[in-house]
Amino acid sequence: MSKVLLEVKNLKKYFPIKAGLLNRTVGHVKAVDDISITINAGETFGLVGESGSGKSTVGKTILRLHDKTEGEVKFKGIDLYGVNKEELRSLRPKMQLIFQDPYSSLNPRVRIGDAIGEVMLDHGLATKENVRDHVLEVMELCGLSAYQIDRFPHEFSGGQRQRIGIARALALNPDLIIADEPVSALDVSIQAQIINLFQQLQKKRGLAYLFISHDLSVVEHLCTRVGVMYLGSMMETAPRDELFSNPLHPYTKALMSAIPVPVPKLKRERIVLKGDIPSPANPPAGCKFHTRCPFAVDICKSQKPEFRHVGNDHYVACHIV
Amino acid sequence: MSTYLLRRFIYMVLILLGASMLIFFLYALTPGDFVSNNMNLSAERKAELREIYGLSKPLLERYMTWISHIFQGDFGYSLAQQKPVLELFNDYVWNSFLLAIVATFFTWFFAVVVGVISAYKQYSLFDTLVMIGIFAAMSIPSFFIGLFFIKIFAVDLHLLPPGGMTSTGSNAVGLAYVEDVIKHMTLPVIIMVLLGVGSLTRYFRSNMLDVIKQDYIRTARAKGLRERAVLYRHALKNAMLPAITLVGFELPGLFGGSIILEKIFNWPGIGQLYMSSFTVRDYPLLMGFTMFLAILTVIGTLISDILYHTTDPRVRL
Amino acid sequence: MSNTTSELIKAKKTPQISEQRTSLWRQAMHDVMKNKLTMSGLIIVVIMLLACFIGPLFSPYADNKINPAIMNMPPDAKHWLGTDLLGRDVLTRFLQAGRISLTVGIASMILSVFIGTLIGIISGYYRGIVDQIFMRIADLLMTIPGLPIMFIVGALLSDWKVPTDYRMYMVMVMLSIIGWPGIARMVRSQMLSLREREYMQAATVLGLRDRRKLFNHLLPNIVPLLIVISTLSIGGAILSESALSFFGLGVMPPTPTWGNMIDAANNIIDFEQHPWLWIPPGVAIFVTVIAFNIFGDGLRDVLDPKQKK
Amino acid sequence: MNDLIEIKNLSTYFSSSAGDIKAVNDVSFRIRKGETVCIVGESGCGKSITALSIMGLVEGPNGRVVDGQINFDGKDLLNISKEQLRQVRGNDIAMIFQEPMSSLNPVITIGKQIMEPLMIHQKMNKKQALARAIELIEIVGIPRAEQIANSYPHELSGGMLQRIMIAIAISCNPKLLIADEPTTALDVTIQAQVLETLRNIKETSNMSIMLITHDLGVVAEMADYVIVMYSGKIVEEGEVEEIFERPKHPYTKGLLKSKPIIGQRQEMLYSIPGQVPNPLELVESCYFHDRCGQCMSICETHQPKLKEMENGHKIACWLYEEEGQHV
Amino acid sequence: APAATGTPTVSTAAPQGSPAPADNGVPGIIKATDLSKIPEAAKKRTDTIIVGLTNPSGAFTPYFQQSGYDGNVSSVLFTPLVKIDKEGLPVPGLAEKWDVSEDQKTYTFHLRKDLKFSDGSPMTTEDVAFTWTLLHDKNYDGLNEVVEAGIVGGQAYKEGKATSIEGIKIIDPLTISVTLEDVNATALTVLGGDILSKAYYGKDYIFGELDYLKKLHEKPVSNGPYKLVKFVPGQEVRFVANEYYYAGKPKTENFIYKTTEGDTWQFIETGDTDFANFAATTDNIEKLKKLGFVDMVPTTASNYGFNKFNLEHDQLKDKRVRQALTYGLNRQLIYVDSRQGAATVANIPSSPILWSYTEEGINPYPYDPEKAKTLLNEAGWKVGSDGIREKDGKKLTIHYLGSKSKNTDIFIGVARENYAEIGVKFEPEQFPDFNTLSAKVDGGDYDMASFSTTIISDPSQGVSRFVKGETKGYNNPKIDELYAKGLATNDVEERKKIYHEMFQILNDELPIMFTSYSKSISAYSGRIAGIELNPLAGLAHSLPNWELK
Ligand SMILES: Nc1ncnc2c1ncn2[C@@H]1O[C@H](COP(=O)(O)OP(=O)(O)OP(=O)(O)O)[C@@H](O)[C@H]1O
Ligand SMILES: Nc1ncnc2c1ncn2[C@@H]1O[C@H](COP(=O)(O)OP(=O)(O)OP(=O)(O)O)[C@@H](O)[C@H]1O
Ligand SMILES: [Mg+2]
Ligand SMILES: [Mg+2]
Repeated sequence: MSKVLLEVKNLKKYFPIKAGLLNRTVGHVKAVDDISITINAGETFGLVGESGSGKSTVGKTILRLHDKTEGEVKFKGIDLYGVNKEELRSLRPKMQLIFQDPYSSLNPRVRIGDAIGEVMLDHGLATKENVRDHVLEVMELCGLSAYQIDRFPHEFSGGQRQRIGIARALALNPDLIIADEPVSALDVSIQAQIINLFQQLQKKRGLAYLFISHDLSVVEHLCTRVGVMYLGSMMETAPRDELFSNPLHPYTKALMSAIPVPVPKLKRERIVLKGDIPSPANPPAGCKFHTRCPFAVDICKSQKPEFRHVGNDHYVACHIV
Repeated sequence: MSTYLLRRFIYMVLILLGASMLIFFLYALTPGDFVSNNMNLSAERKAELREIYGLSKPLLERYMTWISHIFQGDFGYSLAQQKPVLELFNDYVWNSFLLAIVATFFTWFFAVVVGVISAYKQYSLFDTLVMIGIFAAMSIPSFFIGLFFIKIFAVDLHLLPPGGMTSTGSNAVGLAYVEDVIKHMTLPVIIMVLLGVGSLTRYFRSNMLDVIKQDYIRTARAKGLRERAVLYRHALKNAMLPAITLVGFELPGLFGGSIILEKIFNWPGIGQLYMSSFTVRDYPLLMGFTMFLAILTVIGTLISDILYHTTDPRVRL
Repeated sequence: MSNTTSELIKAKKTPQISEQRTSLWRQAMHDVMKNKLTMSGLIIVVIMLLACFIGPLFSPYADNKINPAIMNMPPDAKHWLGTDLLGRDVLTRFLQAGRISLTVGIASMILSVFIGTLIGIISGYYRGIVDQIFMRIADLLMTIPGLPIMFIVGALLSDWKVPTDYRMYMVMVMLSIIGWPGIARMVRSQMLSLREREYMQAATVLGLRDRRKLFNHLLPNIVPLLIVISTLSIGGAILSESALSFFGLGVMPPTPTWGNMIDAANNIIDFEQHPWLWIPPGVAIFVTVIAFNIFGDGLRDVLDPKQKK
Repeated sequence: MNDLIEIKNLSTYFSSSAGDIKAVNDVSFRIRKGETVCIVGESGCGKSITALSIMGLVEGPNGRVVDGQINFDGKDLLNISKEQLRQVRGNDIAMIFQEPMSSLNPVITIGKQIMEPLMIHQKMNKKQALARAIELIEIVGIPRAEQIANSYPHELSGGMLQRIMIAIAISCNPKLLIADEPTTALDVTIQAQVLETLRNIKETSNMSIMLITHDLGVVAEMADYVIVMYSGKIVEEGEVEEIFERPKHPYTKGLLKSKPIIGQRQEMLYSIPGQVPNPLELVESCYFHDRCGQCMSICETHQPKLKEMENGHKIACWLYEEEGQHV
Repeated sequence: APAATGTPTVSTAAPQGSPAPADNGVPGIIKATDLSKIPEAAKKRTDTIIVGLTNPSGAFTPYFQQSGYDGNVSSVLFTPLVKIDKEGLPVPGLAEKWDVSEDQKTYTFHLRKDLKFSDGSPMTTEDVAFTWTLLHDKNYDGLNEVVEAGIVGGQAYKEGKATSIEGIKIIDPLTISVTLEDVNATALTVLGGDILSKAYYGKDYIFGELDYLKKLHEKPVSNGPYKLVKFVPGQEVRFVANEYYYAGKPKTENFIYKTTEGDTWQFIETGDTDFANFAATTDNIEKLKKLGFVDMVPTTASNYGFNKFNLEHDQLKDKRVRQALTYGLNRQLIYVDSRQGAATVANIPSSPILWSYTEEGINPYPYDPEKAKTLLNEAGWKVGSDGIREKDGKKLTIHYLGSKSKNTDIFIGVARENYAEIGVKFEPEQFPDFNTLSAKVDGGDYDMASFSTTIISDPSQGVSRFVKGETKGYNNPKIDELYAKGLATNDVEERKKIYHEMFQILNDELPIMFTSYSKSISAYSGRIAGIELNPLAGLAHSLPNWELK
């Protein structure tokens, strides 16, 4: 089961910064700056990083919701940027996206049964006659009740809406789901429900996930491989157990130590980073992390570290490792 | 920055060029011309006059002469008024401007005050009354309310003059003159304010409603600020911001005159002149004036943009 | 034990498979009923419509029949609102006028909302050059004072031999020419913001067809805006028609409209001596515009998702 | 007694067309001097409204405090004049909100916003206030203070803004600082910074903190005392170790179990089934009963009272009713 | 009289400055009943009279005006060589007397002695010659008819072939003669117009270049009863009495034209103006009576209203159809009753106040639908199934054009009913302004259109439109002949006969439908004495004698 499903190579996405009376481009936000990811079928790749590090942009650029600036995205061997609109549309069912915000990703004026059903109709996965049955089927799979089929999104709670989003994606029988922080808007008690659902579905359907999160503990629970992003660049990737037992990059270490642990009065040795995340429009030269890195040395300020393999399928971009 | 301005300028010129064509050809399409106005003229004399006025030349040629003159700042010579168009503007526009600027000032003033209070007291009796009042003001035909006011305040009560801008034959100067003009403009200004204040109040009210729901208003209260400071220091500033851009859009209105009200109140403004020129098809004046407004509109848009980019710290360059 | 299954069990306990489709509209209507002000607006509108469309049927005075014997009579038992300078029954004319004014208001609203919406949607959805062209046209139209445009349209339609009985339609056309740019802009900006909504991105990811995106996702979301614009612009159109009458560009006499009735009384003599000529249309315009505005305002509140939980 | 503030039977309702929402339903607790009290609970359980009720900031026309007492400094905050309350706000009790980005006025400079409470409550003049504002910016750990004072909120990052909010809040040396989810909108590394700032300030000034959060990790790190709320009511409270080591209420237990912890991976996460009840459809019962694995018949018909048990641990659950009676 | 431009049939305000004495059965002056009611504002003015006038443009040089309202201003500033009395007959103005040669082609004018312009400079025949010559400039774009009078050598001058006009001869500083190509009965009044100072207006004159005059329009050097003090655009024109006026300085020191728009009730009521004209409706008269402080003089305007037929349309070529349309229309209701008597029905192209008016042998075309039906039947128009008459498969439709006014509203209201009764389909169309209407008429796209003439001071002006194809589709050699005859003599009695004959023909043939003579009522403050109204000459006629009591 190690068939490559998604292959992202050297992906870059720069957003122009417009300003002034004429909306002139005055610079670029390097939201994604040279990222490579490989996901095998049935695998879960966790992408962590702080706000603004470009996680969502990676997801959206893979799905061609934005145009890329550079790089290559191959899904099942097909270059997604090499196909035309209609071909892309026909590829879409196999790769789906689940959004962070369950409130804004559902159209408030479309009944959920219709929302789930229309995608099947548009891709010829159901006919007008049997679409309702199909919808009920996926709803059931996602833990939604049949009697809710004709309700509007506002009649659901956040957790239920996230289920609807998942059901809508599942209705297309995808191979890959890109989940963009699907649980961070939810309460703890509901988070667990959704995470469990993700796991169950993976078992049943053999799905692969690109699971985007800023919460390392969730990623540890769910993913087989993890990548850590900072300011648009990948800092470290490794298989889960490797990463959590042996984090190499100072940023990864800081992230891990910053997570508050629900054990009172536990005196941990903690790395509190100084300063703020720099703007991606104007990232520091050299290693992007050097401005906050407690271990930074001179070379970090001038030279960009290479993304190296350090054994055990563990890659890291740091001069001092 | 200078390339910005250059591009912006080019864009303005293009829009104006488009507007000039539209204006010219619209008027060219309008049935009748200055000469056809006079029934007593024989056909030959009409042809002769058309020749003198250049009305017989091909459309395109006429347009080219007209626009090239405009570029040189020459808006032409009014046929009916026998005066250069710009001179006429100078005679009339300022009167319209006076009326408009005063009315606009009061309109904004009342709109802000009433809008703020009624937003603050949303759903209160005051708010409901304001809403009804606003709609009421919005639903009266202006010519009618004009007549009504003249009848009541000028003819019956003798409180205010029935029309005009100064007392006829008056030689008043200085303060007495100002007083005279103020008296004469009171009624038209009241009506203009009445007609305009409604939509603006609604606008401010809804801006204000949005703003007072914002978190930073709660923060201001949590700091222990007085309610008045919260409203006028913290809320109003934010509520005004989107309105600031409207200022630019008011520009053409300030100089455009009000056809109906000027007519009813005998106000010596450009709107009246425009109307009377229209009926005799005094094209140089009509096109010149319309072009003048188009230029003001474009400048107004520019001002709006600049204001938008300078008043709100969030969008500053 | 996962909760998914436990919920499933609960679902099975529920007997009915599909409950009645709750309609957004029914909900909106329900909310409208509860708002007294909005409701009174609606009631007035309905009464106006009924009176004007059905009322004249009960009038004993035939359509615009002149009667030299009773010119300029004040209201009495036979003519409740008096007669005008040709001895026509003012009440009958007033109701017929309402029919025309309301029709003009509603129809020109529909027309301008239709054009404005169409152009707004096309501009906002496809953007690019189409958008540029439409918006520049709108800019231009907004740059140029409406009056010459109206004169020209009036003259052109006359040249094209549009029968004079259809002058009413001409007024509608003129009003919509003036009205659409504003509406198109509003719709366009709404479209632009809708485009960026996450659920539209979701629709793209789901690979929905363009047509479905447009008709099932975008349009329903601008409907509330359109309703508000519509009710507000009906009032505006009725007023504009009266302003057009002031310039003689309105509906042609003897066909009465509130606008031209009030305009006919636009002089001090009628004002002082024949108030029955102008009070009814004046009050009617006033009340109708208020009613439509209040109703539209209320509808906006009702349809605003922010107002709901 | 070293109680700083005592809240007794506080109830705050919102009226809606469908009926009253009991956002805060008969809640009582106290905060001692120098103590950090954490309130946890799911979204909508009434944490913020509790805080706003204390500040007198529950917004009309729908919301109102219907009952209770808030004793602070010998006064009942619910029974003093608006003007007196205003004197307390920002001076004796200060508050920080969840969204730093929207909690600061976008068109007023940072410096002015910090100066405002100083000028109102401390009667400082402009110059003094500005000097103090710059000092405060440094205290909360932001460099280039003078420059920051002249900038607008949008020019600062979320973490900095939240620290500015803290600076505003502590400007008048309040006795109580209410922090409503001060780090929820922030990244973990920034959260660590902000929490550290809070801790430092507390150590130096001995103020009490009422910290609202739904992150149990933050609670464990910051709290001396924990209050767990559910559907507008307190279901459990106690010293922080008590709550984390010996949680009693099924809901608290569930919360603690459902959060994945690094290094303690399970095959499946524990999850509390169902969802919070609709605040409009509450009936006399334990509000948690339909999500509770140990639900008894009494739970469906009667509401448990908050009862004190050993170690000052209080709990509202029928499971412990008998135990409680023994004490 | 001002060279007023064509005006639509009726305007709410009666034409400015054209009141006429009481006649025609209307009682004469109605005196004010209670002078104590004079508004305070008016009482305060002791040496100033204010009259309302629609906004003049500031072009106050006679002959160079485009707007009739400027004419009203210049008529106060300038006095013509020859004035016109109330019946349209010439009386001396600045010219003391004049002689006409045997062949009636040469006119010799004798100026009064010691005439002075307002700047004190003397006025001589040089000025007269200059004025006539100036009007022959090739670039003259004004509306005057001097050129049409046909002065010998005029055309040559205009074409640049001569440096002066042969027919104009200065005999001495007080005497000047002018010779015409043909006899022309109107020439005396046309030539006897206002005179411009050569020293002032002719200083920079070069043939073909008139632009310099434009700068002088607002600073006239004049010779009438009043001098210009100040023109405030859009507000007022102020005059002061001219001490050089030949008849002596006018009795009231100041005179002001106040700019007013249309109906001026409010200004009369508040005392802001002293004089105004209203349509002579009973409502208006009642209201004026109630005011109590105004004297009222009813007048009939010296013009006539008419409905132009499109004679190029087949159905209207038939005289019987035109007659039927006239019989079939209740003109009494439209023009008299519904206007509360503010007009009378017209049947010939001459106002009742002119010497040429007659009712002898004139068919009054009373409202008679039966007669109309008979005529239509005779003409072959038979009632079709839908009640509309048709002939050769064509329906009898009248496409009517009118300009926006209350009176057009009335017309349409009545005509629609009247014509339906006689089986004619009536399709009215209304236009926002006169210009659109006349453009439409020029285009020939109509059957019937409402107009009214400008002020007619000589009967020839009333009939000129029927001559030599001026009215498209109408050609009657008899009329052409009579017209020429009418102009070829200066004998009033003879002319009367000629015109009566013409009127009878036109009344029968109806190339246009005569509709109405409008009546107005002039109202002025009861404390002004000396007012004598002449509808043909405007206020200026008696203005020097106006006196405030
Ligand atoms: N459409 C866009 N236009 C311009 N800039 C954008 C756009 N989308 C994202 N960015 C910028 O790109 C950077 C990366 O954004 P992205 O949303 O990918 O971050 P993220 O890691 O998903 O953050 P978060 O955790 O807050 O969701 C940010 O600085 C953001 O401002
Ligand atoms: N303005 C309001 N109008 C009506 N109901 C309100 C209002 N504000 C709050 N509520 C209700 O009061 C209850 C408690 O809200 P509160 O904001 O205190 O929750 P919270 O615990 O702070 O949640 P969160 O973690 O989401 O901030 C909720 O059910 C909410 O729906
Ligand atoms: Mg993101
Ligand atoms: Mg909260």
